[in-house]
Amino acid sequence: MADTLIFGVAAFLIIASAMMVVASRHPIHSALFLVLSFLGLAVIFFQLNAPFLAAVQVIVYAGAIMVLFLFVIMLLGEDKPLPGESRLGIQLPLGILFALLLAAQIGYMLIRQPAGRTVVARPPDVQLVHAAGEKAQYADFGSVKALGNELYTQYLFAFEATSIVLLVAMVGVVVLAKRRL
Amino acid sequence: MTLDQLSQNYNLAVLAPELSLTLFALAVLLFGAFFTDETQRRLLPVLALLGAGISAASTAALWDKGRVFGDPATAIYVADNFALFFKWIFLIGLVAAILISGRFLSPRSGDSHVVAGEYYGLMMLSTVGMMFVSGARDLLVLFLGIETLSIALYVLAGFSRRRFMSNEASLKYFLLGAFAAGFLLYGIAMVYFATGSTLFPHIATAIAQGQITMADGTARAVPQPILFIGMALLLIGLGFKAALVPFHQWTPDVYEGSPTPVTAFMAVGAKAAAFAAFLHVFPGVFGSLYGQWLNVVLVIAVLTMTVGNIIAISQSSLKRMLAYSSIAHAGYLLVGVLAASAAAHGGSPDLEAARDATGGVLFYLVAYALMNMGAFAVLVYLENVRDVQGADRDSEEANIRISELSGLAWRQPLVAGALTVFLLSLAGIPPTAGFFGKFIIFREAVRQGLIGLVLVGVLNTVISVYYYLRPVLSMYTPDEAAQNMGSGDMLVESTGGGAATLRSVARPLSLGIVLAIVLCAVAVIGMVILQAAVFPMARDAAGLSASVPVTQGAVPLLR
Amino acid sequence: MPTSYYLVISAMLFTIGVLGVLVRRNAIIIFMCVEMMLNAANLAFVAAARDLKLMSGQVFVFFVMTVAAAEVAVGLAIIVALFRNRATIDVDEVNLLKY
Amino acid sequence: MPLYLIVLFPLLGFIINGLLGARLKKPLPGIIATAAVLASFVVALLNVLRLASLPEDARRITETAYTWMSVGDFRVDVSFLLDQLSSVMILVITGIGFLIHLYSVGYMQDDHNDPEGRLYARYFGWLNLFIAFMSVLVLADNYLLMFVGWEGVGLCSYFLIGYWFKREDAAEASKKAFIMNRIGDFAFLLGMMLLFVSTGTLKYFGDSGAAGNATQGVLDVARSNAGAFSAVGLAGLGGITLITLLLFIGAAGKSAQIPLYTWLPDAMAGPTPVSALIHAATMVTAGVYMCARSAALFELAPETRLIIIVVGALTALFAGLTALAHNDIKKVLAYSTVSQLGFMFMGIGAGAYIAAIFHVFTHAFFKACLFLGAGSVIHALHGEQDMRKMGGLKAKMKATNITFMLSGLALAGAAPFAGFFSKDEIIAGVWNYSGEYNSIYKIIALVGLVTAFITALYTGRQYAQVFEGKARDEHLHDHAHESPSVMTVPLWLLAIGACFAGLLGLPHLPGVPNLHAFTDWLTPVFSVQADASHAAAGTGSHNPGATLMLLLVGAVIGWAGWFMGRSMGTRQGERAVLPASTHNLSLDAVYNATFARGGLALSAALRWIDDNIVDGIVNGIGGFFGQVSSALRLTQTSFVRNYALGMAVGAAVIIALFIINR
Amino acid sequence: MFEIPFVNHHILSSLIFCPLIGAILISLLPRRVSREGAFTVALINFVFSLHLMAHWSNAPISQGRFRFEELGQWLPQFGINYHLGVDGLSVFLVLLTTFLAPLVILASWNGVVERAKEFTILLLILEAAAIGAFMALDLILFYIFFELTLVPTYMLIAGWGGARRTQAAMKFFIYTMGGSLLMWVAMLYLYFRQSAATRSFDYAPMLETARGLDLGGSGVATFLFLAFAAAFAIKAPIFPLHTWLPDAYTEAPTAATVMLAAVLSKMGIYGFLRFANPLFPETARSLAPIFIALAVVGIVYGALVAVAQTDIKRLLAYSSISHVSLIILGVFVALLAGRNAELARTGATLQMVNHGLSTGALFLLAGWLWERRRTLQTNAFGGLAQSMPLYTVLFWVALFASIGLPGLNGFVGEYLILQGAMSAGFWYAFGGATGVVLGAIYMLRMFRSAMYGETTREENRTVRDVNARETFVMALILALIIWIGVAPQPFLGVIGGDGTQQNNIAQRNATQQNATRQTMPELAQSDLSTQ
Repeated sequence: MADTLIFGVAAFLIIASAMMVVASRHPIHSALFLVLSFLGLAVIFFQLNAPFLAAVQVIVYAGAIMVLFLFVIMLLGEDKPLPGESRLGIQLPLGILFALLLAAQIGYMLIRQPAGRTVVARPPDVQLVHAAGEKAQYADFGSVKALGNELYTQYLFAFEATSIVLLVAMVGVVVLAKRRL
Repeated sequence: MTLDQLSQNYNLAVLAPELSLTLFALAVLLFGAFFTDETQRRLLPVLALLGAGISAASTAALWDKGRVFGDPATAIYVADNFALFFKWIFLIGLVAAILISGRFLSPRSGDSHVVAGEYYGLMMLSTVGMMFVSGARDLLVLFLGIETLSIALYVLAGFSRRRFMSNEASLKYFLLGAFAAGFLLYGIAMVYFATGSTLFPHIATAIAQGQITMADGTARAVPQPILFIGMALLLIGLGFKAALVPFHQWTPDVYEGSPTPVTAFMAVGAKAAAFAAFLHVFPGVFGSLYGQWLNVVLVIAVLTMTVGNIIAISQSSLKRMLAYSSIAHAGYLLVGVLAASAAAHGGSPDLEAARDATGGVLFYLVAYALMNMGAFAVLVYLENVRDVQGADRDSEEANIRISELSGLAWRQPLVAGALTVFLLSLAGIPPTAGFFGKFIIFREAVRQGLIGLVLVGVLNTVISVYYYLRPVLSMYTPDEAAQNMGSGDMLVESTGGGAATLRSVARPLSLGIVLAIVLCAVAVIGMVILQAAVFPMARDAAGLSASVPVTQGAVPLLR
Repeated sequence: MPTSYYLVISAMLFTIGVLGVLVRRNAIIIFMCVEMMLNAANLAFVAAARDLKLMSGQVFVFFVMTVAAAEVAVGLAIIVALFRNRATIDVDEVNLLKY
Repeated sequence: MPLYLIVLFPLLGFIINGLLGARLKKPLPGIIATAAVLASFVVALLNVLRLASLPEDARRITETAYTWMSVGDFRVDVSFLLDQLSSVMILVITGIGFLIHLYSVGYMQDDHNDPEGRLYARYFGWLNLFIAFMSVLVLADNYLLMFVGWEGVGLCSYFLIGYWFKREDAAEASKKAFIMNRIGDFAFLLGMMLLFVSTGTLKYFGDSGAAGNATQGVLDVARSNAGAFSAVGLAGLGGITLITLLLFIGAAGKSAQIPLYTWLPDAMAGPTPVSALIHAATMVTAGVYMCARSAALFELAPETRLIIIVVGALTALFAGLTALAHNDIKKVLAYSTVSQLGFMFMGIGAGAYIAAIFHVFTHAFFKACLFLGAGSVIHALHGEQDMRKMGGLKAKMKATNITFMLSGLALAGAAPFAGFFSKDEIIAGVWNYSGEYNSIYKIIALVGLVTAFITALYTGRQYAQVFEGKARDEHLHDHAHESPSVMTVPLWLLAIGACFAGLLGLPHLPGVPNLHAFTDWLTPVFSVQADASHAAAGTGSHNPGATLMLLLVGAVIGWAGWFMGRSMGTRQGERAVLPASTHNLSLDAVYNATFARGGLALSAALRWIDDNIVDGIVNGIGGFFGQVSSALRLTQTSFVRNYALGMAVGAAVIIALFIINR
Repeated sequence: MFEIPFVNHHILSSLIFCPLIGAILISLLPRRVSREGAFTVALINFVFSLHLMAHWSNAPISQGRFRFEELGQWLPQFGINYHLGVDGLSVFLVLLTTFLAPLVILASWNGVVERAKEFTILLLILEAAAIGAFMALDLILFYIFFELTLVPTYMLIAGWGGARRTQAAMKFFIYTMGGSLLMWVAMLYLYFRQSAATRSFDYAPMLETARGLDLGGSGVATFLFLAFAAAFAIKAPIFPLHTWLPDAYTEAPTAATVMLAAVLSKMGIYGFLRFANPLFPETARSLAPIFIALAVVGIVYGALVAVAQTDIKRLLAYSSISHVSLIILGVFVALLAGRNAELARTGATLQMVNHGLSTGALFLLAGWLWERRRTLQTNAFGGLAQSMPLYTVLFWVALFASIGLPGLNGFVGEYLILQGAMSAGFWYAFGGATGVVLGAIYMLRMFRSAMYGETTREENRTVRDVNARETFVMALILALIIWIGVAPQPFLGVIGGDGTQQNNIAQRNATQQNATRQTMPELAQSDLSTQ
């Protein structure tokens, strides 16, 4: 019950703030609503046995990234609504229409999926398809240990590759934003 | 797991191409910080080329070894021939882009500092990202690779920071790229939810079997609707990168706005990477669902070819025209992809045909890389000419218009001749590389009975001839003023003014551009003979797949 | 809670993100909406991970966050660079390249 | 003496004159050319003598030079055949040709259209080439080779009519002549090809050869296996009728019969000796020769012959009337030629082939003589051709006057000059015709008589107008002079022919002296295939009473017409007998209005269609893509949100497709 | 002749590569000798080509009835061979090309002085490509050469053409390429109809496959045939696909026009004779009446439109349409002519050469006139015969050859074609022969207004007559014209000797096929009553 309540509140928070992000005229408001939405997500993550991710969500996303957003907004002095932001012409109805259509399509497909877990007999020749195979421990699912275990074995390469992404970002930001090179 | 095991499983030699390139990129970045401008300009390209060379050599060393990084059953990164072949293509793009970038990086008024280190470094790191895509065996790596290459390209597109167009290109590319990445990621999430894995072979197996087994021993059906959503969103995400219609609209703007060497790099490398990803995902992972996505991709292929070619007709800027042309080429490549898929997963799977077709796509990418790079190299050369003449390269009118080529052939016969070769090759006229590329792709499509698609492709080729030949016509148009100048050979300085046409030539040529143009031209024409070596390799690359396990019913090709 | 609830939330978040991209002209807000889309995907991953009892989903989210951070940095730098030149972050005013 | 020398000598003359002529001084080219033709004549004469020495049933000399074309069953050799028929023709061609060459040497000496004499050698070159082609025409042993000569003489005619190319009329006339000839050739070609399809050969006669491999020629097939032609019938037209009709159209083109005659009067724009040689004596009679050669075929096609005789009679009549309406000395002669050719075709139509050929023979003499005489007059009057400005030349140009008068009488059919016999024989042949449709033939014969009278009328008028009476243009008259002897000698020789050639073929009538050499000579050629009645018609002895009757009527008509004409000529002087509106029977105007104008209009219309519709569609397709392109590029609005919307729409559509496709 | 080991044993390759290597050499030589160099190269190639004739009778004949055959692997993985060979059908086209190439270089000596280097290089490439197309016995190889000819031609038009060259070059290229791409798809399809083990684009297996489809009554054969026909019909061209031609011929520089009209248009006809018709004999036969009808329309239409032209080159261009249509007529009546099929086929083959010579000569003459007066409008001339007597004579011969005067080459081919047509049906021959009359009309009209009449313009009075070089060029062509006209048998012998046997197989097969269905006497095949 508590679960449901938490879910309900968090979900409402996520969706409502997300809508406000889109609807707010002020960029600052949008950013703040986005933070709110991300916080809601963190709650949901927690509920979904992902405490580490929940923490990261709060610290990195809602914290660092959104602060960066706010910082840039203030830096540029664009903390007012754009003049003529609402002048979109046909784009607005079309945008709403197709966004709804997309939502409807995805929703339709989600609803069409078999509800819950259908347990089927395990055919003899079927092999385990888990990425981590037997290494995944059902018991400590969601723990930081389990995450770390996956990260540094199965996903070691990806972890290393991330360094390149970050390096690129670093260099790129310097190139683009440094006033004098 | 001990460290020994780790080092056994995770053999860094497999990553030699990526590592060497990364190391050199770091070196380039560091040198850029420490050396003087002049030294940088001379040293860095050499260093970058050296890195590319070592990377290519290590790629060659890995050829046919079929090594993987990690436990062969679950490794998320492999160095099979498919990946290695793509690495070569990326390296072609990288090398050519480095060669033609020389003048772009030369100091200009207002800049106190040369940013060559960052420029080459980003290009090399972007190439590493492409390599990740080609070697990916997991959607995660695929995603990371795409993001790596894209983020680097976002920056490169905006590298002419003073130029409005460059800013604009960068912003558009970034916003739309991130938007597309959202689709891609959501698609991956859906696929993950449906199949329980992001590892290609596992996804393929799950789809083939229609169910997945959980860790607790129970099994669950693969929810088809969610899988399909995932597939559709993946198609959108990858389609954006490959510039398929209707996800192509960023292409002309970004290509036109970016600095020309970057555009060249983007058009070759990013496109090849996108097709590597596409080949991984559609004929590969989703191969057994071929019947379901066939028609959609077919429509996209037709649209891509047609829209790209038709809009290209009315372009007046050479660069923008080449941008549309690259859209059209994506369409042709898609024909090859479809042929490959049909061969591998059609009514009667035919391994050989599938290899031929995939090899055809790879071969086409090589040809495309060469001819497109060549064309862009000439374009860069022409821009340099104008630059030398003192035109403001940051101005918004900096793009070369097709009409400005008028009479070029009589002043610069070799440059004009080279551009002619590249354009003819892009149009697919024998006996150029482009022709052989088209030949194989259409041939395989015919083999798979996709006659209608081939006819559309042929019709499009005819349309494309119009805009490819327009610059040729312009170049070979006798220009009275030019005739008075007498012969103008490529390296001879000649006088003459006039801002309207590109007349005066005061050594805008660097060794790099000459090399790029000559090598590309030789390769494009030499494909008559070279293809005897290249195509079998491409075919090997398609066939020698390291990892996808055999599942019932589907032919485990194309990874 | 059934996984599908989370998925529905995630889908809603995703489409709101899409909508935001479509109907806003402020580059930063558009970018925020893109972040929203990424977060929707993250939610789906986490939900799926729980459903499957597999850590790989969570690992994926971890990587996505990293990439998102990098992307945000570069993206904002691009916006800043643009603003310096053009003094606008209205994407409709960024319209030199067309046709 | 091999036959091909006949062709070779003038050809050689042509080559010499063509290559070196420009460097040779007057009159050397003329002399070379004349000599070449003389050599030809000698060779021809020798060969004819050789032929005559052969037994009557084997009078055929064949010589094969080389294989021209051979593909599968189709084989055509360059080979020559000299038999009685071709011997007559070749002698006329080379003989009269020689005289005209000779005459030309004098005539072209001072050419006021070409004062520097740059074209002089060219003239003789063409003339020689003409002789060569004409010889090929008559000596050919197959239709295709005949066609070579046929077109070749047309070509030379084109060159020679247009010899003074600076003159607009000459330029136009040469073009017209060639094109109208081509229309006839077109039909000839088709007929010839049908012959090959039905008989498998184009040779006239097969080789008797060694036993077993004897082959049949076209004419052999016609005689032995008439059914072979039925294979090529067309829309109710029998094969043989179709073939002969086509051949006749070909002949009509060459021999200026209705409706293809209008080129001949225009062709008078060429130098007068050319008119004499080509447009009177030889080339225009090629059609008659061809029909006579194909007699075996025509014998099988009475319908065609009916058409021929009607066309021939109409041509003869109307051309004769037109001659009355003209004042140009050469035009009158030209129409007279057309008219006489009509007579010849009447002979063909009636199956009186020998008579027709006989008329060709005599006509060659007197018409050539008339033309040359006219040329002499024109020469004397410095190019004046209008008879209304002539008159009274009798005294000044004695030789010309006499020869003109003699040959005029021959043309008029005044007994006992040559024309009388030949013309009468034709009329008799027509009258005596006893096959199908013979009532029509009787009417035709009467028409022939009327025409004969008209002939005499305009001839007499012309003579009188030119030579008698008083000079109408003193200035011209004062400067008139007799031509040099190089011109008058040929006139005399021809006039002698005009007087006495008829004696070679007197009618086979009781009481007539036994001078039938011509008919006897030719009879074997035609008698082989023709049944007795036609053979008789050919020799004119079928119905002695009627023939005699006609002979007498003809004699009367000839003389009467001559004198009436003379009185007209002297009396009227300034005026033509018939109004000028009857020129050409206005056929020229009709052609101009229909074919020429219509053709040009059609052509212009088609050009418009080609530029705007056929090509317009092609350009339209290109333009369409251009339009689409211009429209589609507008989708690149440069607005990020638009692009994003595009992607969203694409996404929605793709997902929808996946949903549907699932 | 002489002994050069490689050339003697690879004479066909030498013919292709001699001009190519020459082109490369010339690009390295200084500009001032490029014309001389190109002429030398072309001349050497011509001498090489004479080797074909000199050794014709004792040349080895392969199973496919081809001589001097060369077979090498080129792209085995695609089933593409480097397979060359000549037979009676192609040998004279090769010779025509090698013969005309040095002559057009010589003829353009003064016409193209600027950028002569590029000009001659392109001409040599064009020569090589054209020769290659005529000798290729691998379908893809043929296709490659076929397409390759477009490029130099395009650039010649673009670089040295007249005022409207842009449009002309573009239309020419796109139109032609459009057709040939369809053919290409058909080739690919045929390839995959072969059994997987022995797939090849080589002539013989493709022939077998296509025949199999065709005689098997497969409906797809019609589409395949039409795809091939599209390429060739555009190239030839056949009405109504001709509209690129007047523009291209008119706007191209003289040398390119000559090559286009004399050589390249033959590629289309050659394509029918070598590929389209033998590959699909049944389909070709059943569609022959349509093609004949189009050919007849083309003959009449081309001629009538020519009458209305005021530009000499454009007139010649339309006359070319008319003449080529006649050859097309010959190609297709050959399928219906029964026992006289060979007549039409041989005639058509010879007529290709004839048309090449006479049209080439006419375009050269027109080009020289253009060089002198910078216009080709007939009304700008008049009385040229006066100031240019020698030119007039040369013009005469070319003109009468073109309108098929017996004794000149045009007649021989025309007659054989028409005779064949007559065997197939009266109206075929009738339609074909209309060109005889119409040809005379437009040619003589043009000649009359340009050359005859009074000299009305002063500049025509002083116009220079042909010089020795021009006379020499023309004399060579005209000598050949007369030779073929007077004694065509050496040519016919080679063409008919074995050149057509290849096609005869097709004919025979088809006839057998026919014979099984309905036995009819030979004469009935030439039934005239129903056509």
